[in-house]
Amino acid sequence: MIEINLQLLCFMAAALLVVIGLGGMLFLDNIIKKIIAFTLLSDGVNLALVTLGYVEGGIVSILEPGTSAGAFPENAVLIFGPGIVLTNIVIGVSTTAVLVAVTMVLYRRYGTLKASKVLKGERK
Amino acid sequence: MNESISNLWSIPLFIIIPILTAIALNIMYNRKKAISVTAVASSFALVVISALSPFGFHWFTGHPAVLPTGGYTYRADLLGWRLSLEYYYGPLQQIAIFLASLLLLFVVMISIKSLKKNIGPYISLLFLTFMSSAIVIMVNDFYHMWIGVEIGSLIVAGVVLASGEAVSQKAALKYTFFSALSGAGLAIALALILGVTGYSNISDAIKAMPLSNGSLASILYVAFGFTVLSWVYAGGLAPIHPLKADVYGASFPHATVLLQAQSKLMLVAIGLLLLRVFGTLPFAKEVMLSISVLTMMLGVVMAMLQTDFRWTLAYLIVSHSGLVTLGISLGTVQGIIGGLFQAINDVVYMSVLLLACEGVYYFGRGTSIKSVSGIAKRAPWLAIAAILGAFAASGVPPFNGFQSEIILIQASLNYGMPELAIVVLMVSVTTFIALFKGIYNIFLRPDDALNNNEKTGTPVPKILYACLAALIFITVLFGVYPQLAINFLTEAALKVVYIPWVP
Amino acid sequence: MDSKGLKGSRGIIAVIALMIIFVGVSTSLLQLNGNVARGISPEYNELAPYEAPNNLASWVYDYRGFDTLIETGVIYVGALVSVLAIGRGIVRVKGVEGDAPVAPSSMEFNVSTLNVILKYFGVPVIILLVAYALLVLTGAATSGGGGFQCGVIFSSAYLLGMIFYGRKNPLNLSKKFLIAIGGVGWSIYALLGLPGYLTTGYWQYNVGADLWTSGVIPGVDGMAAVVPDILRQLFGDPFRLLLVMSDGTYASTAGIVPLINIGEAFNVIGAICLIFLVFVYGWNDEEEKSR
Amino acid sequence: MIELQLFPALAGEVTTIVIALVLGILFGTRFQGGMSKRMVGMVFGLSIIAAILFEAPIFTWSLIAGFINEDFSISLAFIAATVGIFIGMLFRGGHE
Repeated sequence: MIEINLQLLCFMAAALLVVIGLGGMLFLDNIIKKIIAFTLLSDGVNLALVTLGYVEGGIVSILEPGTSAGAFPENAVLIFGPGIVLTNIVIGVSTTAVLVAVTMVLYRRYGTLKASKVLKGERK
Repeated sequence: MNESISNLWSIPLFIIIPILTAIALNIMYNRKKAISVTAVASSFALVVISALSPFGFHWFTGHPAVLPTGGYTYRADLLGWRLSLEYYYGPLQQIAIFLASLLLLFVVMISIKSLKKNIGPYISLLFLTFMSSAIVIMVNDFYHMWIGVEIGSLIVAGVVLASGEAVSQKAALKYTFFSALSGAGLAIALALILGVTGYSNISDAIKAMPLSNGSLASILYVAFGFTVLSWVYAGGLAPIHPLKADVYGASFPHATVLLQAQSKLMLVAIGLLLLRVFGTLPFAKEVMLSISVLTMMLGVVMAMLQTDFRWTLAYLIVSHSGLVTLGISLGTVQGIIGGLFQAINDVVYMSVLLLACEGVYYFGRGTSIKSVSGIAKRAPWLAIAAILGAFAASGVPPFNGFQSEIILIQASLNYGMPELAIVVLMVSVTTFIALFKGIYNIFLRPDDALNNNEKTGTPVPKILYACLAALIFITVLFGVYPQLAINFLTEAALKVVYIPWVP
Repeated sequence: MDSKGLKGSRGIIAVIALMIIFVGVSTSLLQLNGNVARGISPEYNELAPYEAPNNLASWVYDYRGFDTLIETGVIYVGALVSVLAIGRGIVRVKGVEGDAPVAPSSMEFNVSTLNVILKYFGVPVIILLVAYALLVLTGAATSGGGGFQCGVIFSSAYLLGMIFYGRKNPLNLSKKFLIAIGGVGWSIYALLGLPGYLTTGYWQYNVGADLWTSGVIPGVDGMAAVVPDILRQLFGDPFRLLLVMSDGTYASTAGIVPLINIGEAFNVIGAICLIFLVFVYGWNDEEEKSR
Repeated sequence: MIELQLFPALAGEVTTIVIALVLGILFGTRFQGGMSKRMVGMVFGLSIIAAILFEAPIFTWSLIAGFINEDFSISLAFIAATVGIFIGMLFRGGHE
């Protein structure tokens, strides 16, 4: 029997977000909705990465006055997850900016946000 | 071997010089003289550095490796867990980066000559394209490779967008959407591998991978799937080949030279990673092989159907990516050598064809076989270059394409799959047909409009001919003395097959 | 592919494919639950008392500082490319006619409808937000802050000014200034690697903290070069803090980490404010020239 | 802690305040439009309240860094940034 704990719940939520985002990106027609779905996907990945650093009964990886420096390495959260999340946030921001910029230009050209029409080049 | 154990001086310069140049060019914006001096000087410096540099490792930020027994070491040849990011510059990296920087130099010179004002941001993107390919080919770290692939795809979108035409904006939109998707997939793969092993350095992760643990194998399968997704994306392989072909076709032909070089290097880097990390999984090689075969077939068929020479070349580049991945996914030493050699040759002869296409573009009537014809009369050298490039691409003996395809055919026969050899042959024959359909119509077919004596477009710059001559020289050189390149590639192939934890 | 397109066989295939992906991702994450390998992470925590108290800042800007350099590049490239899409730096081949470029267009926030109280409080809020951004920047090494966060807070202050006051934004940043500050920020970050490269040979070696040649950590084999004292003092001493822990007191220093953060902050301010500015007001080369 | 409180033990406690001031001046010169004295006073008052809420950074022990005791400390970097912005606005002076 699988024990229900915080890490498990977070992992499940992450998987759900990833799949919702993936489905939205592939099957929604409105480009802006696709972009929103991408942010969901990216947040799902972020949640999975953060949860990766989870340590049972752990502490945040900032030294506090008066605590023990010797016990810190074992207690602090794993550092890869939170570090990589920073990168993923930045990548998400930049990709979203580029997508929105191209969408704006294409909207001015064709006057529609429907991916099926924009990519075929039909006018409204 | 003059390989330094650690701390090679040249590696940071391959990344830092393009970054600083790109920043400077972006700020200069429309000061053409300053831009051309800076850009040519720094790309020339990159060529020189890559030619002169010895081989070795560089540990960025200078943190050592942790020995399993405790204590720290700076020796890369000892078993230890790296605290810092590791880059490796070896024979494969040297030949790849040398070629990429040479192409960067050519492309920068051509684009300065042929483009109108405000070229700063565009040329800075070209430098960043080089940077991303250098990152991906040198890095030995999952985390950093992911960043390299991501920044690379954003840069590609920028290079495509720079022409400001509707077709390139659409291509960029589609490409960026898929880059978002595959980037997220690669991040999930990274998360899974980090969860299983706890190391982001590829060598360390392979050492720490608990292969005997059956329950973790399924995690590796999912990670493999997502990594293959990003491989397919980075190289424009089979299911999404129209996407990458659109990108190649919609950018300026001279920019496509760099884009295809970047994408070939990504293919090689991620392909070798797949072999090193997941090569022992059952079905891994079969999945990779079937993707390559599908890519080759679909690519050449689509190339035959195109009426625009740019798009013919775009689909041919995609289908020849299949040749590269075929060699890599065979997983034998001979196959990997063939794949890597094919990647290098491909970059060179496709550059010849693309630059010839660029020359046609300057006549101002597009590159469609319906709208332009009779170029051979006005620019005979261009026609000769295109024909020589076409011979190289379709594997005719004195050129380099022949040498790598023969290795690939032998490798697939030795592997026990003669079907693959037939596919390779079919690809080269169809390439010939597709290319000569375009070349005949554009260069050789008599031109009706010539009588009107219309003067559109711009004269083909002399520097383009110089670059074409240099590239054709390389194709012949590698065609006559293939050992020049193969000696460089053998070591990389041996390491991947026999000692996968060494970069 | 409208929502209609999801009906029928195509929709069933799509749903099945998504289900397979969900099962794959969730089962593999489920197996990781509780068995995440610690790997190299504790080693980084081991070194925490010698560097910045915020170990994540040390990880992001020192141990894996070069990854973050490229990551900073991602946001720079994001701004460069999205502004290029709008119109800055679109190139044409001489003598070749292409598609007509999209006409630059400019929007404006409807500022007349905002009520007086909001307008009156706008300037103080923007000043306080900028000050907060600077506080977050200076707290990079000691608390959960840093250059990226500073840049984002700053640019939200800028966006607030744009929404409240339109073109009469009290925080008046020109496009040229933003492009310059973005580039300067990224090059500060890139060039901070130079002192370490020239003295020890490793790019971005943290010359201020100098963990490995100063004898702070015993048992290192192979590092020959020694960072000159003057360099160590220049980069290290201004950021030295006394870490009073229950098992000892460490005079630690973050070295170049806070300086890198300033570069990162400049870069992010330049990039994100430029994105806001160009998305709202468009890019017009003629207009830029006349300034 | 008392002996640490009079003088900053190490320079790191002061540097943050200096950086905040300098960057505040840099960005202050980018502000346009004048401000009344009442407004300046109000912003300054608000910044003091905010500084009390943010507290001094951890591992700073001296009065100069804003550390008064374990329960009550002020973030002088925040106040320095606000002051810096005001100074920068003075430099900008008559423009617009």
